[in-house]
Amino acid sequence: MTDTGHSAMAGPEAVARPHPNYVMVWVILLGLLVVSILGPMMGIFWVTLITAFVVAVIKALMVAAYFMHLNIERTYVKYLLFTILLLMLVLFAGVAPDVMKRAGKNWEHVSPTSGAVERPRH
Amino acid sequence: MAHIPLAATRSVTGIPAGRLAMWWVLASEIVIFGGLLASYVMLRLQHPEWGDEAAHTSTVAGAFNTFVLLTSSLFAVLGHRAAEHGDGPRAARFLWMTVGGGAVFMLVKAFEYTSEITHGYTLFRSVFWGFYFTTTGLHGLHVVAGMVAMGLVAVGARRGQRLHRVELVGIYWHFVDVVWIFLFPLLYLAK
Amino acid sequence: MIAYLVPQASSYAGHIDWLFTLILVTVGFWFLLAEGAFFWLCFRFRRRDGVAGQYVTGTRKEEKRWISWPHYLVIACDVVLIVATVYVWLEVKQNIPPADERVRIVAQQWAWVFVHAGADGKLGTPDDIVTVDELHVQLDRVYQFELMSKDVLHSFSVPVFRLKQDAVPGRTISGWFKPTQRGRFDIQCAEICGLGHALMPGHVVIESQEEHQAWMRAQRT
Amino acid sequence: MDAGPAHVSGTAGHAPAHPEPMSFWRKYVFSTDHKMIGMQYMFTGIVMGLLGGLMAYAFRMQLTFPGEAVPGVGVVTPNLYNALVTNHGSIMIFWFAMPVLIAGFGNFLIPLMIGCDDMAFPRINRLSYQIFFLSAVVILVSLVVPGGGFGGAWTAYPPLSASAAYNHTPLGAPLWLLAVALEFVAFLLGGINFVTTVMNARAPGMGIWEIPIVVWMIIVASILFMASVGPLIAGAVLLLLDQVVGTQFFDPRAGGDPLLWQHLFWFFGHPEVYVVLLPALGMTAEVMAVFARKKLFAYKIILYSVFATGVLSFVVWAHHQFVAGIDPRMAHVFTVTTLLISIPIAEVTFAYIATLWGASIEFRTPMLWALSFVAEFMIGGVTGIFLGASATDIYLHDSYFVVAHFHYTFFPIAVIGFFTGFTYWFPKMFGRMMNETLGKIHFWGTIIAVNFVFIPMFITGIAGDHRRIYTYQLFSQLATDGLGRLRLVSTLGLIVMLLFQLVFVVNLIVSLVAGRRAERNPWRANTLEWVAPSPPPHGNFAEMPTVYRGPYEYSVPGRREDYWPQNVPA
Repeated sequence: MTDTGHSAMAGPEAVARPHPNYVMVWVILLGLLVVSILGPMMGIFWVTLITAFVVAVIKALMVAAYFMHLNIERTYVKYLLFTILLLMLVLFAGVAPDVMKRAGKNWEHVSPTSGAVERPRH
Repeated sequence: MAHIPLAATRSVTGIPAGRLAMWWVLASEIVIFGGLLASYVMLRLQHPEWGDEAAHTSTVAGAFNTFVLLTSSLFAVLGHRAAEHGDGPRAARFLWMTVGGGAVFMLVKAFEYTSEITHGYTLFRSVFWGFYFTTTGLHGLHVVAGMVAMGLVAVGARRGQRLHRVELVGIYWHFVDVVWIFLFPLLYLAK
Repeated sequence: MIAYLVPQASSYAGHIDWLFTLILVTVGFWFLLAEGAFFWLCFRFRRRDGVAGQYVTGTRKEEKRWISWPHYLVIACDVVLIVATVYVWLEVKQNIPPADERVRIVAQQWAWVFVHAGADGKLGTPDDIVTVDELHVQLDRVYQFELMSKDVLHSFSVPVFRLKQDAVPGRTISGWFKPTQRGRFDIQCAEICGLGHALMPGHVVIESQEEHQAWMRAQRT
Repeated sequence: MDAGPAHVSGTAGHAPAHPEPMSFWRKYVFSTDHKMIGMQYMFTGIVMGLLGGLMAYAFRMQLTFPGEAVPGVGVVTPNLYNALVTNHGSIMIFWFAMPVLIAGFGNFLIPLMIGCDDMAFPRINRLSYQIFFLSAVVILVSLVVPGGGFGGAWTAYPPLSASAAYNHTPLGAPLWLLAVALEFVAFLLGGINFVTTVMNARAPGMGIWEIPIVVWMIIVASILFMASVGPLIAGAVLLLLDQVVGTQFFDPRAGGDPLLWQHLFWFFGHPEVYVVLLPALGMTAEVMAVFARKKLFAYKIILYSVFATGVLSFVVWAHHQFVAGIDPRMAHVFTVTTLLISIPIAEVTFAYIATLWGASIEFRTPMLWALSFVAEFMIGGVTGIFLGASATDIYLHDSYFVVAHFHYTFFPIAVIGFFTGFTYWFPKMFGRMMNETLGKIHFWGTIIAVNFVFIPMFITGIAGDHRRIYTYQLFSQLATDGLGRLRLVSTLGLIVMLLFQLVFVVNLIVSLVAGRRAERNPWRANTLEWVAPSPPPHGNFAEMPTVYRGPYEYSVPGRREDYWPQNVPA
């Protein structure tokens, strides 16, 4: 984006937007980080899942909202990014039946050591 | 220097061209990392035994790096605030602090890599380590690229030039941060 | 339709050909209609002196009908085709009927290895008959195959059966066929597999019960 | 670069905007001007396209006369055959269709049609072309390195593509993949630039429903590209590591998965079809409206259909993998979505046909190309139904039926689309008119020949000819005289078609040197690019235009002129 050379181009709403308390946001993020480290230490599957991944989503949303200022950005930017994320979900849903499992309808993985594949007799 | 085409100065959407383009850059980055991470997650679910491999990643280093990136993001956004108030030198200082955060991150990453590789956990050991090095490596490249961009912007910002770029490079940096926020649990916490 | 060019030698070949004909008729109708309208309009509204173009926006309701009515008709056709397709796909690929015979097909660069179950009907027993590039099957028996690959992707394609299935290394993929016509037909590899992609022709030999028994006896000695 | 604010440059008439001399390098090679970058893309694309055509000549000759030396090429070995087929596909899509249709016309047209002086980021635009040029060099180098060019088909399915032990092209395969990846980066940069420019830099008065449809379609195509290419870029990184370093992401023996690549590839690969289709569809609409002297029928319906097509194109990808070993239950999902996508595309076609109602059609060369696009594309469209229906795809998959089908889509898209746009905007690009007689000879020769190339392929495909097989001699059912004759017809058609391209080259040179000077608006068209001088100077417009109406106000009742340019106040 090196070509936009001057600040006069910044739109009318670029001047003096309200700034949240960034340090506070940062402290909360660090708190969540601690939670996400301590949670998996309990070794319970569901706790790990929630503390590691749900917390990650919350952290990401906070960074996006307050640091990237998506909370005050034009709405369609949010929609754009959301649609793109949704697309990744579509990718996952379409691919998972074939890649996420070792067996499915009318197919299964062959263990490379099972010797199921035979040498041809010439 | 380059003249500014009229095209770059118009703003029909109300978002300046630079920031609008940055959002599109992020959109295309999301699909790159999204595709990579989706692939990893699917194969990880196919191979529960990868949990044993993941046990050899260093949670401490990962957590420390998360802390470093979150803090550098804070500096980036403080730099943005300074730039919006027209305080170029202050913005530049914050940017340099962000660059410093990136440098610490890469340093820790380098130690991690060294320790892992010397213990035999190389790219070839298993597909898990392949993904580990590829995702963190690709992320690391983004960190380095962000550091370079930020340094260039900081040089200009110190002289009060092109202050709007402070925000753009900041948005990019926060994105790199967000990617790490997901990499951390995927590679380090899920064991 | 396809049967004019390639014989039908499996129980479901006719169904795939029927679906092909159904689609051909459906899209053929649309194709002729659209091309006919298109060329007629091109001719009818060629430039003539003193005749200006008309101002038609295509936004009024009676104008939009020219799009919306065909649109609903297309949806109706799609529904018919989807139902027919699902029905045939279920039969050919998804639901495997109880097997009379089993055969394992192993593809490699650049040959087909066929493991016939032999007299006991089980794979992995000493009476298995292994052949290269030639698959022997018996008429009117339901064969269930296990398809594998040793190296890269291949595709087991038997045009007379209307059967095609990729062989993926690391996977066993199951499918079925029931031969219905005696003869010796081509097996092709339909997924590029390297230099010898054209050099891995196989044959399926479909035999009557007596012929098949005789062949099996000959293999055992 | 050029000093001075661009938007005040240019005077009325043909005077160049910048009287100060520019060096050859600045003007033609390292230009940041969108028009020059568009030309660079276009001419690089034309050269690559001709190369791709000649590759087709080599492998068609081998297929028709197996084992015999091809005149001008020599004996086509299996290795060379695979490399030619692979690179023909890759080059025609990535280095001909995309650069010409999206980058070439996109760069040239977007700023002109939205009434602006340049792209929002001219230097990123230049970088985009430079990366693209590098990628073209890499793909050409990959053909001549030791071991030969990559021969694993443009889909590059692993494990064949992942290991030199399987594909025997230790250098060709990684270079091919590197070239593709570079090309993606170039188009990502270009796409971001296009979208930002059109969103932000439209002329005053140009709301979203006053944007010419070709610009809309290029933007939708760019967005489709940006949103779909990411997973494949990620996949390309993984595959490149597999090839070069020796990781095992797609190696089933170590826990990788070959099917993963297929999904990543087609998640991009199918939207890619629409990425190249839409610009061609848009150019066809522009040309049809102008030469039919008609308002485009139901502009908004066309656009909504295009959006629907774009959205649906993301959920149809696995119809390329029906027999690839995917879960058979998923095939139903993808059959449904695939057949659904026929609805919006059919609607667009109906709207195009309806545009001709009540028209006053002038059969100039661009219009002939545009009409032939509609006529030929319909063949490609309807034959797609056979392949989108999972059950018939079992039989037709990877047969010449598929080849014929997608050539009936890609030929109209890439070749006819290119000629439509090129003959139509030639006066604007070079300030001269093209020769009409040569243009028509070229048109009829190409269009008649191309049907002889591909219609026989439908029949050989139904008869069982599989793709990418360099000789059918070993297949008793396929090595028949009848099929051999059909293959011969295809090959002869191809040679005739290639020879007729010489007419185009002659026409191009003659018209560039001695064509009649073009006035600003030789076709009496409405869109803004015809307001600028021919050719437009740097900065495009003497006075930045303001838009007062939509782009297709032709034959408006009560007006003396049968056109009403967008920038003329009521």
